[in-house]
Amino acid sequence: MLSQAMFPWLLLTAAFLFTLGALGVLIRRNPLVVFMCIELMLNAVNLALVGYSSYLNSEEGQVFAFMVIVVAAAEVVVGLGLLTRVFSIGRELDVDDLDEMKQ
Amino acid sequence: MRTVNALAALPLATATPGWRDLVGLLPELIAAGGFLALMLLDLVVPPARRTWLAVFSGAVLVGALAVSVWGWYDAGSAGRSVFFGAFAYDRLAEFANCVILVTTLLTVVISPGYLNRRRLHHGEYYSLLMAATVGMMLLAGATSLMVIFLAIELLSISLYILSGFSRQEERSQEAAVKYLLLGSFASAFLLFGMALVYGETGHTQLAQIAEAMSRSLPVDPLLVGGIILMFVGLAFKVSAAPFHAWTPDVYQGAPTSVTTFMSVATKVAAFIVIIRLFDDAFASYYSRWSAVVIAVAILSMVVGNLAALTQNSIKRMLAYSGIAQAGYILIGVAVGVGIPLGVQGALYYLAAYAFTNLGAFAVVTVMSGQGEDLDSYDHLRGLWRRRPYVAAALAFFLLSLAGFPFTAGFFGKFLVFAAAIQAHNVALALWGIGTSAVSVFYYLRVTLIMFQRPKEDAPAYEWPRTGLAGSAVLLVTAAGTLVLGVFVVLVLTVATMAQAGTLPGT
Amino acid sequence: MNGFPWLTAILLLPAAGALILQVIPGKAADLIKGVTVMVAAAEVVLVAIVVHGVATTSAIGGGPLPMHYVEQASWIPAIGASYHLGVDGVSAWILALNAGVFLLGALVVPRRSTERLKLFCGLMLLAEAATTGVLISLDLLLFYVFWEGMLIPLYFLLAFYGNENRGRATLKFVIYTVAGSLLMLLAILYLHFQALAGGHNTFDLEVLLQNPLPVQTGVALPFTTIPTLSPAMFAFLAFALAFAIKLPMVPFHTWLPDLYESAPAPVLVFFAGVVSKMGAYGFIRFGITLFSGPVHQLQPLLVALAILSILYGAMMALSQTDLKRIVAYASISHLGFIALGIFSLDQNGIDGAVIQILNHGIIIAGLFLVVGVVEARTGTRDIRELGGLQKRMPWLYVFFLVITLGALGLPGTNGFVGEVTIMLGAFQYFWLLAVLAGLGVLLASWYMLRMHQGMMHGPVRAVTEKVQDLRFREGLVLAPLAVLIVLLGVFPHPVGTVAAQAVPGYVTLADASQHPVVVPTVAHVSALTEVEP
Amino acid sequence: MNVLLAILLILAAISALGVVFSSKTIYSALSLVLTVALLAAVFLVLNAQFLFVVQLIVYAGAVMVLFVFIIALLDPAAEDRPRIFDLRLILGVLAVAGLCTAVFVAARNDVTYDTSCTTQAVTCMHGYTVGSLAATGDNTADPFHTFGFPENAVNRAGNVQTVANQIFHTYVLPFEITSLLLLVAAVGAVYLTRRVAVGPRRDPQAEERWRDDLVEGGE
Amino acid sequence: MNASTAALLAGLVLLFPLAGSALCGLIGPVLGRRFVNLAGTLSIGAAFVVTLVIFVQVLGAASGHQSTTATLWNWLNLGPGNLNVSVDITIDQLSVLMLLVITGVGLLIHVYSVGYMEHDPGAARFFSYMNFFIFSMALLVLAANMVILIIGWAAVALSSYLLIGFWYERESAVLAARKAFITQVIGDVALVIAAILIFVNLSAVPACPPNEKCAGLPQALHTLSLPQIFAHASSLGVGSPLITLICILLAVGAFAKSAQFPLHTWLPDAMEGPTPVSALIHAATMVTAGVYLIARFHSLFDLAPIASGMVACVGMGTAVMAGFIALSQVDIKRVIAYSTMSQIGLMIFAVGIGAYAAGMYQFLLHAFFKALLFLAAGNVIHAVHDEQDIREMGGLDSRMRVTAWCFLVGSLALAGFLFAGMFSKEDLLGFGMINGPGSPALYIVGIGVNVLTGLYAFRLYGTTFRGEPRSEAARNAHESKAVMLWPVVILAGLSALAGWILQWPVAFGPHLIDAFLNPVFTSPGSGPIAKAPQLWPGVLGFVIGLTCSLIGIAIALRIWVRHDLDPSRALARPGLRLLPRLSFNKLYFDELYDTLLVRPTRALGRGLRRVGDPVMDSWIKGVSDVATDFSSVFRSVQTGLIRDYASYMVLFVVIFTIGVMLAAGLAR
Repeated sequence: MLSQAMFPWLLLTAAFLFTLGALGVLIRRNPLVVFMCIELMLNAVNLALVGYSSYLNSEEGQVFAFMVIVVAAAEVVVGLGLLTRVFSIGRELDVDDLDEMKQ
Repeated sequence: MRTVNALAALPLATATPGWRDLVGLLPELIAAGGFLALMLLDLVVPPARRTWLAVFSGAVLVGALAVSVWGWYDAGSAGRSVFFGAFAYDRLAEFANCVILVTTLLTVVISPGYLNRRRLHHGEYYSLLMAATVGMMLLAGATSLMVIFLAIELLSISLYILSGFSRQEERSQEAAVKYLLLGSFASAFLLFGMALVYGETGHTQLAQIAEAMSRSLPVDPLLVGGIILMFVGLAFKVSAAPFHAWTPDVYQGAPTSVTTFMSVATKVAAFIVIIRLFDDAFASYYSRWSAVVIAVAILSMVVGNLAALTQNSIKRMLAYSGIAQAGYILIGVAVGVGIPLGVQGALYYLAAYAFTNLGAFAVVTVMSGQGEDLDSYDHLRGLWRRRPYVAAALAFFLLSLAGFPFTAGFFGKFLVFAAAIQAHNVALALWGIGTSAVSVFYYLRVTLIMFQRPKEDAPAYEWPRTGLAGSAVLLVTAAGTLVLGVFVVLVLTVATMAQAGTLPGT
Repeated sequence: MNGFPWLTAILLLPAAGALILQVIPGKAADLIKGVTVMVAAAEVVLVAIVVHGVATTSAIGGGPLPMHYVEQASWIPAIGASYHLGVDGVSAWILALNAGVFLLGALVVPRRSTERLKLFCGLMLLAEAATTGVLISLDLLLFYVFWEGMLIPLYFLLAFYGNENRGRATLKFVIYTVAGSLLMLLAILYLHFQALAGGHNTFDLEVLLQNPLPVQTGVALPFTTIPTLSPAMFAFLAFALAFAIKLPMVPFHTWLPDLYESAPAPVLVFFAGVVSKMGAYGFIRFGITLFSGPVHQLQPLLVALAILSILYGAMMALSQTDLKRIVAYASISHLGFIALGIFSLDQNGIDGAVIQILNHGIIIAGLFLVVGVVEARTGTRDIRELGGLQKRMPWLYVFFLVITLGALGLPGTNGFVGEVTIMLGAFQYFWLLAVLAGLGVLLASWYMLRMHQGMMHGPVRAVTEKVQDLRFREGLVLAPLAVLIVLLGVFPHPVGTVAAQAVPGYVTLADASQHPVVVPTVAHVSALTEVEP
Repeated sequence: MNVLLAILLILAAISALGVVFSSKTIYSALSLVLTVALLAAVFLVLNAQFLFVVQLIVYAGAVMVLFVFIIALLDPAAEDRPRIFDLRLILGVLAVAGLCTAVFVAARNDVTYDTSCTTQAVTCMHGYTVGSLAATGDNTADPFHTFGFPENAVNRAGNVQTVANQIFHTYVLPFEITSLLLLVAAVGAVYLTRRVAVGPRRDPQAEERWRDDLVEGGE
Repeated sequence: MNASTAALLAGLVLLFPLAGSALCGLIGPVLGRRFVNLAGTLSIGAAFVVTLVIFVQVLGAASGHQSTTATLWNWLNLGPGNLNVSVDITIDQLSVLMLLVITGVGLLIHVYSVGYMEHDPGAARFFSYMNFFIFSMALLVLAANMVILIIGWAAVALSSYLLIGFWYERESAVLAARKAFITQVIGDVALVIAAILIFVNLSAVPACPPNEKCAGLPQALHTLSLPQIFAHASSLGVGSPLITLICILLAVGAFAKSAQFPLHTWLPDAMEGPTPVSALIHAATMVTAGVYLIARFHSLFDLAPIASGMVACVGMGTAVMAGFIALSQVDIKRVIAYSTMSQIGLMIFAVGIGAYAAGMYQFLLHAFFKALLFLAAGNVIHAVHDEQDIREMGGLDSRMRVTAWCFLVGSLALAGFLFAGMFSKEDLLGFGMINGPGSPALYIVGIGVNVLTGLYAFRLYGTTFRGEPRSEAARNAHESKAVMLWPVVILAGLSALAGWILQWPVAFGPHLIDAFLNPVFTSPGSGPIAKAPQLWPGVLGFVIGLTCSLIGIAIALRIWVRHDLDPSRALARPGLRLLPRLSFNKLYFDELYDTLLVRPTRALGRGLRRVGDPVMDSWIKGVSDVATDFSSVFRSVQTGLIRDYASYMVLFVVIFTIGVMLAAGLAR
């Protein structure tokens, strides 16, 4: 059971991790790191979910977090598969290279 | 002590789904079964007979469609909740199912020809298409945050792969990466929003969320923030500005048949869930979120239409047009609380948009030849002379997108503008009107290009033969567009009934 | 009458014709044109029956605007839109004009040189169906659908078959009209929800008229009232914009010359003859009836714009050298007369406007036919290169002379009938208007003679050296117009009587909310200064 | 417990900074592993034993290993440090600051737990809180959920059992959807990483038959 | 005469020329010249015969105003209280007199035209137009409804236009025709506005004040019928501004038609038409329609002394001005044209001072001698091979003896000595002594006009016919054919005798014409009419006028025939040096109008063409520019970079979320 005083800090941490992940997406050019940042965001969500779950004494958050982990895994599988195809060996890993289509 | 009673009941609170729950999920189950079967069939069917996969998909889809239609009557006007509030078996869901299934079916019909011309792989294509369809149908019926999230991910992941389906084309790959990264990014926002909504209301089921929300008379800022973040995630899916940036690139890069599918079906499914969430579950917070939805609607109309104005790629133009159309549909959503006409209009618009946009993209698909996709405006030059009926069909679809009478698009726009007026939000209607007037310009520009003679020096684009499948699809979509534009009462009645019994229902 | 749905018949006949055309093989040009002409002729016959019926029977319906041949059916019950058709003295002759001018347009379709003739004829027939729909709809939504739907066939006709400048001109036209009519859609919705608030879920004109908008009082000043910006005012402005663009009134006219310049002859005949009259028709049927309050408040502005159209169009026509542009600006000037008549809100004025709609349709169609013939023969539309055609084309000269005289409103031609009645109406609103309109007439004779003489008189020029006179068939097209111009000039009675049947209803509606605004006329002045005998 | 929690959270935040700001990809990955592990510990502290395990196995175990493997495969070069005046950086920092502040302030204001509001939130205009909203729910109308219990009530039957019970009963639909999801991911991964990158082999006879086929036959 | 007879006869008068016009125009070119000559002439002959029948009927009836009105058909009925016009015709003394001149002189001129147009390929067209003119003129004088009158009014303008521009390949003819037509349209518009004023103010006035005998008068039906207008007019009283305004507008119409200042410049140019046209339309009939109009509306003009005075002044002013210009013109037809203008000025003067019968008297006689002069001039022009400059003529009297004598008769009649002009002119001038504004001021000017008339008439005669031939063409001139001679002779006879016959019963004062017409002008409801001069003032006036004419003739003979008086030295003096140039250049009216009206209008048109539409169009360009600019902005942010796209999302997420949360927080 999460204490009332502690909860805002937990939520703050979750928000911090989340926005930090977003910041990473904005500034990092390596697609793998970008992807990791997105994973960080998902983890932040998990933290928030579990924190709420504990705070509310409701198990739904934990179930939800479980689903999130599964989805994250699926996304990673597909995403990394795609990234290895696109940034095949030897090519520079840079999301800014992907700008053939624009305007 | 009620809490003590509840505590005592806890270990026994094991709900088990029954047949009734499965019946509510029947079309989705059929489609999911089709997905599994297609995966297996892919291994058995000889390479030369890949078309069988399409035929099989078609059969599955028709079956699911039939069940959906049956479900429309079976669910009745009130509908019911299945899987413990996680899923809605109501007319809204069945309406969405029908639209999505028809879209998929028509996509499946034009796909073999396109895949063959472009020398694309057949195998996983249909199964992934089916998986995406399942995701969309689940999304349309979802009444739980978890199901919404999972359904979105199911359809998104399928579409990520489908976008990059053309493995030998860099554009397709680029589109897939963009869609993947940005889609995951948006999903994260959606999720964070869901976490906040869950946390502030203590529920993941929409009915309970709505109930809790209606009790929260003083405003809860975290809840509001959660709602907005959820909206951002969904706005990304319907490609509403300013969360639209991926749309033109992905639409242009993805194989055209995939674009055809995703431009329509995703939008339909996502809008259904937006309607469920915002016009129903979050209705009591209308005054909090309406400003954002209206802003997004206006931004979409403005950005979509204006950016489309100077395009020279038909696929990008249609992508921007899709952004604008999302803005128009959002008008219906934005005014939909308390004004049934809003949601009815949005639903009508969705049906109209499905036929029209599908038709427009189908033309691009059907006319895409062996070398490259039909994309540049120059490729359309002179189409009128060589393929008059195809050109007429495209012109008709474009007119419908522009909202001319005798086309479906007119009544879509009419109804959402009517709703805006009824809500005394004349400004919103005026934005819609103004941007519509602008849109006429670029839609008609395309038709004008079709009338022009091909340039002397440039090599003429080789349009393939339309083929029976292509002709059939164009005919069906054109007929649908016309019928929705004249016999309004048919679909409007359906939309009204769908709107009337929306779950979760507050 | 007796139960037969005449109006549905005249609405569907051209559309059915367009469908029939699709089963004819594309090579059979004669057959295609024949069917088109036959359908158009059948339409003329049907319309003639209807017009005769309107002229000879009394109107039914106790509403504010009694109608004939009323048909009503449910269309979109959810929002109260209905399929409600009807015709009265105002629309009857415009309907006749529509059918007649279309027949002429069908007759002059160049059979051999038109690409995809089947499509062309089909689109023409669809356009006729749409304009017919506009004229007989009594439901605002239905009206709007036809009004806007009219653009589709017209757009393709103009965009596919015009000359090399067509793209820009057509786009301009469509953008203008769409921008205007979309606002009208909002206004229609406003009316609908006003009625809904009053318990009527309807778009029906008759019901809306029986539940007039709340009267807004303006601030009265001498000569004018300062309008108040009420929702009803905005709604009227939206309607007015749509109609003013279609009419077109200066300053919303700039699409017209470009479009007329680029349009193919048969379309042009139809377009100039009928389509531009739709704006005037809309003003009469919807503008002044539904919005009597705003109309009265804005009357000074509206008549000012009408006068501006008259004079501006005339001045522009005077300074053009391209025949089509001259006629286009002349048309703007003449349409200004029609607008003036309408906005005088006087029975004579509106009667005159209705008469003039018919007359101008005949005249302008004739002018464009002549221009088309001349352009086809000489290959130029530049008045500076033409001359001496009278010597080479005496028959054309005869027809053109009559049409020219009609266009400049010579007494004894049909142009005069409308103009004098309109001036009469305008005078009763404000005397200066009639004077300025008279100036317009004066300028009209200048630019029309400049055009007529520039083409016909003077020595024979290089381009006119070898031209042939009218062929019999061309004469057959022009002759009815010339005859009508004279006939309706010396015997306008039938037109006037039918129009006068209906117009009092409109005037009553327009006056419904009139607040006493004293407009000094000469009579008043003289009454003030008159010496008691 | 709060102290432990606070330390873990601070450590997680610091290691998350490492994910974003490490110039080498592999450092980012390792920082992420650390973060994930720390979060797992947080879950444990919060009595979510099941998630603790899943987090460790799936995330730290599977996902991050995959990442590291791919990093090793692609061998990315070190990235340039982001420029300070990059608009994106400024925007991102603003977002971090703004959203964190907003969430924190809102959460702080929310958590003014007023015991007088436990039963009837509607009457409680000012003391409305997160907890109250959850706690005042009418449980009888909500048979599928459990919340608002006294401390440790969730885990009375054991956290794993409770969560499993929910997953396989109340949340069976989402759970089944995850299975579809994983299947799709598998199909996709297989398709995307398959070596052959050509379309269907060209077979003239097959194309001949194709023509006869209904789908592409005649106009 | 009952209404149906009137309708039948008037219908026939209208129908014959119309049929002739249609026959000549439509099938004439096919059937050949002989048919055209026959059809064109016989139709007018028939109309003349019918006119004679009408005349006899009117003469045979009892004295008083023999007005018969008949309705042919309904023109436009817009319901009670609105415009209701029917095609009404009226037959009374005035219209009969006009009809007689129109068909009679018309017949002669048609006969003449057979010869004149012998070699012209457009003869069929010519006769068609001429017949049409007779029809429209007849319609004009027969009209009993103001609208129908306007129709006839415009129809004559049309025929005038067509005939002036008959030789359409000559650009000067085309321009002259346009000028004539547009000037006529000014008059038309004035008439229309007058009609509207009448409609608005007179038709609605109850026909008679209460408590008076008004049973027989029609109720206010807004018919614009002339009898009704006249009946209602009297209720307004003398001198009301309304009546004045109406009369001024009517007068403007009359001025345009009758080429009075300031709308006179078209008439000299109209001489571009064939000479018979000049004779019939621009001398004898059409240009005098203005006089007819004022006479017809005398009931109104009687009530508007100011307007009448203005009309009189303008008439007299035009008479002086035209006479002055005629002094120095060198084109034979233009000299006659200016003399026409001058003479019509006198008629206008007469009707302006209320001497309607005198005005009509002048009209009648003027028709004879002016037609005569023109036809004779036509013969001359024919003889000298289409030369019109009198400086190239001279000495024609020995070569064209009959023409010369006839021309002399005409000139004398014009100058007012011995023949026709003498009686009518002195008659109307005599009225001027005691009527009209500031009488006898205008009378004194009027007798000055007599001098001028004598001067220019005999300058023309002397220069053309006397002296030595000044060109080869003049030396070889021959007399015309009989068909062109007989009408001239007949007209000469009429000019010589008509005045004497008509003047017969009483030397001065009421004579035949007066007796015939006066009932028209004294019909009930009409106000004061001009007082006729008594015997002795009449005789005195006659003598003075005659003397002045003789002075003019004498001076002219000395200058241009005997060449023993050279005015050039007198005119070389500083004060007078300008006069010849002013006269020769027609007082620069054409240049004035060109500078003041035509050029500015054209410049305005050109300016609008350059500015108007582009400015009004600029908004669409502005909007499209702005839209395109925005479009490129929206496209330029579409960089293709994933990080940018994510940035937009983050940006708006921050804005939306924080904004909404803030709002929500504040709301708590």
